[in-house]
Amino acid sequence: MMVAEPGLAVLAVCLPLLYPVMALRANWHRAMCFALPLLPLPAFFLAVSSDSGWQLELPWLLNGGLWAMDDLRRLFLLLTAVLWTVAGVYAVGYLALPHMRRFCVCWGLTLAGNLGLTMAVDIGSFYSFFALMTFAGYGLIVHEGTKEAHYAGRVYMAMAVLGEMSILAGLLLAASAADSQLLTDLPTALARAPQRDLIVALLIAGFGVKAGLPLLHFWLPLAHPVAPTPASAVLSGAMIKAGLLGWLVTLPFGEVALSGWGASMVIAGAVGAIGAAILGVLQHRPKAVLAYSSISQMGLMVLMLGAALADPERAPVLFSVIGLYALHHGLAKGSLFLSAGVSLPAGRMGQVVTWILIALPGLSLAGLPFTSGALAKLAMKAGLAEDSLDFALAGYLPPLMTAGAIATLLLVLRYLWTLSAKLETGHNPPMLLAGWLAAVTASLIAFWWMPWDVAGLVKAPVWLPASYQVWALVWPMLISLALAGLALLVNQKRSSARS
Amino acid sequence: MIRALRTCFIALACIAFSAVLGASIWVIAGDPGQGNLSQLLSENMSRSGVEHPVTAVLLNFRSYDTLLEIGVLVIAGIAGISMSKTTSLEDPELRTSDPLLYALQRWFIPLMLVLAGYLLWAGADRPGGAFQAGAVLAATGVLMRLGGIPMEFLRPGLLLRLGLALGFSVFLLAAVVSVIGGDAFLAYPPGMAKPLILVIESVLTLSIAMVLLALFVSAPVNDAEDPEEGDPS
Amino acid sequence: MTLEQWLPVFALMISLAASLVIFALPETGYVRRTSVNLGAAVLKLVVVIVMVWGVFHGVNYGVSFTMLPGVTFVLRADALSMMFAGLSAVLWLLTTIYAVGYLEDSPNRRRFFGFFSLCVASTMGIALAGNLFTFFLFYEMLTLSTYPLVVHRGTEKALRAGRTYLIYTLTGGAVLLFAIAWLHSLAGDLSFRDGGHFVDADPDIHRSLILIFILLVAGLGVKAALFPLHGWLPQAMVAPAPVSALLHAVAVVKAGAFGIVRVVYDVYGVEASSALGLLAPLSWLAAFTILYASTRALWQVDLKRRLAFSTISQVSYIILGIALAGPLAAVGGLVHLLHQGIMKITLFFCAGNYAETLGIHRIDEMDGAGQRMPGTSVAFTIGAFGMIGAPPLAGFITKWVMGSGALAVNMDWVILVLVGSSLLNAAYFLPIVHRLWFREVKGAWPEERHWGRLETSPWLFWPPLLTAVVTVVIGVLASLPFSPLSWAELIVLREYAP
Amino acid sequence: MTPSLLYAMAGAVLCGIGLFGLLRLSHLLRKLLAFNIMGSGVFLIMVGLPQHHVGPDPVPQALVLTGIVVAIAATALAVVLIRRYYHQSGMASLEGEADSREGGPL
Amino acid sequence: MTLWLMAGLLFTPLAWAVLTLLTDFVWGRRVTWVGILVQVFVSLGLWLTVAQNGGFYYDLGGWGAPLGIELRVDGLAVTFVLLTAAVASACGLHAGVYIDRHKSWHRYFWPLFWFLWSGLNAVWLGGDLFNLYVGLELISLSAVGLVALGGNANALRASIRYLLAALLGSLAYLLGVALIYGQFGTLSIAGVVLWLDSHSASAGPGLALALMVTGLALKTALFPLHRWLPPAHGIAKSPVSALLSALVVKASFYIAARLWLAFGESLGNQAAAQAVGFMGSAAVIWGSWLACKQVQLKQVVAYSSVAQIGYLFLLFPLTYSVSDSISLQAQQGITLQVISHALAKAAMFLAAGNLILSVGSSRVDALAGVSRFLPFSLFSFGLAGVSLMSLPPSGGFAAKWLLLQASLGSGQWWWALVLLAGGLLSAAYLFRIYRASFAEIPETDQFFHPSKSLEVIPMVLALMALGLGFVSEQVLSVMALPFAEEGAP
Repeated sequence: MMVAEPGLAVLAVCLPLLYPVMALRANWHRAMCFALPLLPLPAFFLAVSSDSGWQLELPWLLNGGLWAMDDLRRLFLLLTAVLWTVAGVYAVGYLALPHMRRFCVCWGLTLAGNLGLTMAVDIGSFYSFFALMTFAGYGLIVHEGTKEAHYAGRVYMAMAVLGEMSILAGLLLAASAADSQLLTDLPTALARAPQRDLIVALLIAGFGVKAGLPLLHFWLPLAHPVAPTPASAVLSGAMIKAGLLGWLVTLPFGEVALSGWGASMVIAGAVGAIGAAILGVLQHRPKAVLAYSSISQMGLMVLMLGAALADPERAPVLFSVIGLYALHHGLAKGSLFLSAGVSLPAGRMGQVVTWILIALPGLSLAGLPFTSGALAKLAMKAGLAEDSLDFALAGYLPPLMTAGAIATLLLVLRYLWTLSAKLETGHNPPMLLAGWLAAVTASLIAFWWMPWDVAGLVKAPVWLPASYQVWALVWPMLISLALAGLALLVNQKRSSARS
Repeated sequence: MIRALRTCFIALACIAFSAVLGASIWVIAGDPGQGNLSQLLSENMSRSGVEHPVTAVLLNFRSYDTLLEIGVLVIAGIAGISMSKTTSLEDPELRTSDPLLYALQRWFIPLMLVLAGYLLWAGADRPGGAFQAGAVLAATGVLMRLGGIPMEFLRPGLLLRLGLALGFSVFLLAAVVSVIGGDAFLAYPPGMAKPLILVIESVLTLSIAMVLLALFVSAPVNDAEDPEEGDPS
Repeated sequence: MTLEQWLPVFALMISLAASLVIFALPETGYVRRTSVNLGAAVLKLVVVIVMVWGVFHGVNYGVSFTMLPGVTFVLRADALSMMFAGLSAVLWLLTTIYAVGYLEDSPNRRRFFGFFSLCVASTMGIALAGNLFTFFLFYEMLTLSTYPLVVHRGTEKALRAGRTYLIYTLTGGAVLLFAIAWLHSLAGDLSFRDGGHFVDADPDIHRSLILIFILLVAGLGVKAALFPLHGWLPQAMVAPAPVSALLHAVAVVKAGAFGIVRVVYDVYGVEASSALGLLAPLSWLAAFTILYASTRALWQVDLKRRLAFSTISQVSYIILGIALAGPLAAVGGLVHLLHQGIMKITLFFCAGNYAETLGIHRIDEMDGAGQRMPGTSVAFTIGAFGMIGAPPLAGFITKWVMGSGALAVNMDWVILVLVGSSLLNAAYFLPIVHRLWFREVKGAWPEERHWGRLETSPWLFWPPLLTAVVTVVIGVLASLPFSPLSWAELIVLREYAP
Repeated sequence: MTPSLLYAMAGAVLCGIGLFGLLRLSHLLRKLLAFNIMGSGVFLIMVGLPQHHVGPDPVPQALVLTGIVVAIAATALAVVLIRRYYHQSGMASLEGEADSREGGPL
Repeated sequence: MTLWLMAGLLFTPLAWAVLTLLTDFVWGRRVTWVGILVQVFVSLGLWLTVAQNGGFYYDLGGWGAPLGIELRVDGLAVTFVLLTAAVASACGLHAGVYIDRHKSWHRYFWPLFWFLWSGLNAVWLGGDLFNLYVGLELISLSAVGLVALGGNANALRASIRYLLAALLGSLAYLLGVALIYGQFGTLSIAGVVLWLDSHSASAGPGLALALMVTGLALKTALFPLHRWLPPAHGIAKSPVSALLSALVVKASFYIAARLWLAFGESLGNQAAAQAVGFMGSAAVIWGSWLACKQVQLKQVVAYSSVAQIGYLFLLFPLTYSVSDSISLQAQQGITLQVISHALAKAAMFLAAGNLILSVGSSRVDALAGVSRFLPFSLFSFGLAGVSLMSLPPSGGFAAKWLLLQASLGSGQWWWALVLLAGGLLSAAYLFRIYRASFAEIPETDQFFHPSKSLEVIPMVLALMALGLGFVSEQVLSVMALPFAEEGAP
């Protein structure tokens, strides 16, 4: 199947890229809407079927194009493809008529950018797809056209352009240091580059805007509530991961021990995880809560990234853990976001099932045993085990992880609480329901058959955690449940006092 | 006040001018350059066909100057005539009915005509020639004009213009004749210089008189004119 | 006269003859005039392509005859001249098509198209000039033939703009003439030579060489709209759209930049000019112009004035690239000569379309234009993103190559300038794109005309789309053999290894 | 100090006087007379100087004769012009009109 | 062959003057056409013969130099004869159609026209000082006659002022001639040059040269002495003002240039040369400044003449005590300037006449809408303007280039600044006119359209002025020809 991959790759990128041509005919807008879920399918087959390792040489593209696939990129490609397919199905049911064609055009271009950057190895095409995704994403955010949407869009665009420019500067400096146009050469060259710290700072800041580092995250809580539900699902699930991928492919892991940068990234991750949780709990709109939950989860991943930066030997192991965690978070967060748009069925029994299906991805996020969350948490715990890491803040990692777990569950409970206030009973359009259910099944069931590997961190069979691990997963949940109950009591007292 | 200032300023400038002129004349007088033209002239006098050196220079050696000079005169005449625009010459207030002037005229006019003829003839070897004769002739014309004697030929018509052009064209023809013979412009054929100069002199006298008289007569009377370009009047 | 000598003269004569024929045709001869126009444009394009192919294979075209004692009139086609000639030939064809549609039923079209082809003839002359004297000859002809186009409308504003335009360009021309005459009396008749003439100039004329360089750059800087001399460009925007498209975005402005490139490369030579310490101040001036013009563009309300200020800043990219004295930066500068031309002409075409079809001149009237004219707005968006330097469009290629070129000669501050200017570009282009697509129409369009199926007349609709597609193609396929990038590399290769 | 040199010096003085009259006087006829005085001054110098050097020399005399004829022609034309100008505009000098504010004789 | 040509050149204009004197205007025009043909043919023939075998001396009346009058026929003189043939024939043809044939006094136009032409030829070829004086008088009087031809008060006033200025100039020149004759005893320029080479000159002839140059400057209307030109050239009929501005003014400058090139080295001094140069520069600035302020179209063009004449007098400083190559460059520059200015100025005056005829008023701001309805005559005015502004590729530019080279080469860089400033200032007042004509005020075409032949003549002249830029190499090559036979002293 070697020949097919490059062709499939070009098809995967070109299909969504040429999709906007359909917008030329006014009366094709219904067809455009139904085509949405089909766009990511070639990418999905590419991710699932091909064994990573193929390369596609495009000498005429920009400064000499090169597309390739390795295990890490395959994970991200898989995540992107699955999430966009599911969101596409959901969007078919969700979309209303006004500006339909404009939304579809922006959806197609963003998808093309997202898919392209997972495969691009040369700087030119990587940066092109990244910019395409950023600028087209703007169209998804301001789709509703309300004043708040335009404000969010303006903030998003301002920060995105700043991020783009710092990436451009970073890549320029790195490319001239490496004297080559390929991303693979960058890490080795960066290790020895004279302006290494400047380049690393620029790249971290540039991709940080997309990944929601603290102090660079302002656009996230503004953009998610205003964006249409499928858009915010995709935004939070796949597009934020692009920033993460950007770090992974450019920063010098495994070449030199950047202890300073590693420490700062760990601190940033911690601040992100806990700070976002505190802010998230105070939010009233369910999607805002989820936005903060995404920032806090990204905080955890930044934590792992910092560790990988500080300790070169552990980098390859941590890469696979980060990839696994990103996959798990993407799918869970996607289904949570899609559930925000669901309305409760009439029957009592239906409502209970719906609530369970809404809650499960949230709990999986918090690390409920037998779910992908548990596996991800265990892999992270094993990856960041204290004895295996030798850098300054290694000691603080386990307590940070537990605090992160508690924060996650608190945010999930807050989300459920705000959602219960907002959800009303009604008929769900069939495609919307199908999309949501597909997302939930992907997160809970299909996850186990996806091609990730935990490199021996968690003993087989991976879906059955050992007894001592169960307790390690459950006690942080119990603490957060207690805290939630306490908050519930205080709230009832205050409401009874007031009424 | 300014006028007085300007006056003495101009006066000073003119005095300085003439002083400098005098000084330079004094300096030039001091060291004579040797260019002895007169001696060269006397050698060639024999071939000039005229005894009197001035007439020789005028009508032979530098005859081109004289030709152009007659041209200048004709131009002045033409420009004068173009001004006149009068049809009737008989301007009443110019004519006098004074019997004494009328009687005096009867004596003077023939005398002046004879004098003009003598001057013309004397030019060959004594000071005289076409210009002096023409001037005297013109004077007689003016006298006759003031005396009221009608002179038809002065009306700005073909006759007047013929008169003006006569002298000049004869001189021009004489100049061209030699070219046909292969010699330079204005070179008289050998031996023919004397008669040719005589013919030219006499015809010139007539023309000069005609020009001066026309200039005197054509002083404007009425004010017909054409508008300046562009203004709609 | 062999073919090598005959072709450049023919290329020049085509548009000259076209202008004379157009002047001869009566005002009402529309069809004949349009056919003459288009025929001449196509013929010129063919000739230019043949010459490009010839120059690529090493044929050197050239003709010269002595006009004045001691001065020769030289036409020579080398790689650099073919780039500029190619650009002007291609864009002339498109702009003629556009202009025919734009001036549908306005008066004075004979005068317009006559002087229009005269302008292109002088641009072609500037491209093919073989020495400074011939260059100056066509440089001044360009000034003369653009004045009637700037004052074409005949309104009071147009006449005042024309006056300012003249004051700037004629003074610049006088300064340039003085410099050329002084250089000529100093070093005789200098024909353009790869690597320049003053590599080993003896030290005692250094001072006057520096002075002459400053005067040359000042004279050329007027047309290249360098910082203190840029005042005329925004005012010249009162001209009709095809004029501001081809002339003020491409031909006239590029003539100045092209002149500076010729002076630095083919008269002084890069080593000599950097040895004389001339290039550093030039690069600072260019950088300052880039940032200054972009900031000025921020608060321009009129669309074409904002595009004008953007032109001023973009042209200084070329000069910055040249002044960095590195081969890679030079490639960046030269390739921007083409990229900026194509992108800017797209924007001006779209501005013209909006003005002609919907009667929009100010930016705040552009809300919701995307709905009404999607084709033009897509072209505008591509052009805008190209200007910002968003990959994979042409603008990014320039910024990327120039950035790495600047780093190669370790001039790191250039990255700051590039990033800063991209930010400013984004700041004044993205709001327009936002208004186009994501805002609702405020009331009906002021001066709406219905054209049936297409959003505007076909003459006006296709040129911007075509140039937008070209922007994308020369961006994405930048490494093809005949693409602008590889042609710029060819020029710099021949320049640095004469 | 031969008498001819005296003529030449007198000619120089006449030139000065004529120039003064031409520049200063405003009436046109007076200007014309001043012009004639200056002309005769020039003719005096033209004859006087060569005579001082080599005695009576016919060439300058012929030149003077031609000069006189030219002077007559010019004067006659000027008189006709002045008379016609006087007849039409009623003014006998050039200063009367608006553009005379630039002043000066010419 | 040359004898026939020389005789033809001298004879035809005088003969035609007399012939046209006898006819009325209409017949005069037909006779003039024949005359123009002959004269152009003769001038061209003469130019070609000199181009082939160099210049020569031509003794009039068969007598040698000091006694008789000799004509110096060299490259420069013949070029100017050809120029006169071109411009005068154009003005003659234009006048034939332009001047109203019904007025009886217009019949005298042709004789004056031919006398002017013969005077010009006499001056170009003159080698004898007194002969030049008579030629000058011929030109002045016929020019005054032509200016006064209209006969209204303003025309008379201008012609009187012109006559007085011309006479004063001639008298000053005659005074100079008298002093030179007193000093050297010969009247031919070649003779005086021969004498000066062998002996050192005293102060006296220095004043003579100064007087002659001042007189000629007055007749050429150099800056401080220019006030008579604008009224005369402004009020006269367009073909007449074209002749005056293009040729008459150049004749006196030509004599001054000849004298300066012959005697300048020995009699003149640096201070005088620089003074004349500064007066020229002042003329350029002052003339252009006033031209910008004029309301009447023809006054603008007249003051532009005052300015352009300023350039010519840059010859004096640029040829005084400079190396031969630079002096030759300066002479070539000035020759081109004279030729291109003559052609361009004649074209501009004729075109201005046409514009005034069709617009109906001679004011500049009445030209609104001309560019739309009268494109052809405005275009010829524009092309002439290009040459006046000395923008490439016109002849004016070639002249300015040579003058720039000469001034920079001889180290007198300040003249270069004057040249550049002059170019800009001329652009200022010319574009003021174009600006007026581009205004789009009158929608309808209420202009009078004169006959086509009127508009073709200025266009031809303007194109010749433009084309001069390309052929200046060949034109100048005639000038530098060796002088065939040395004239007698």
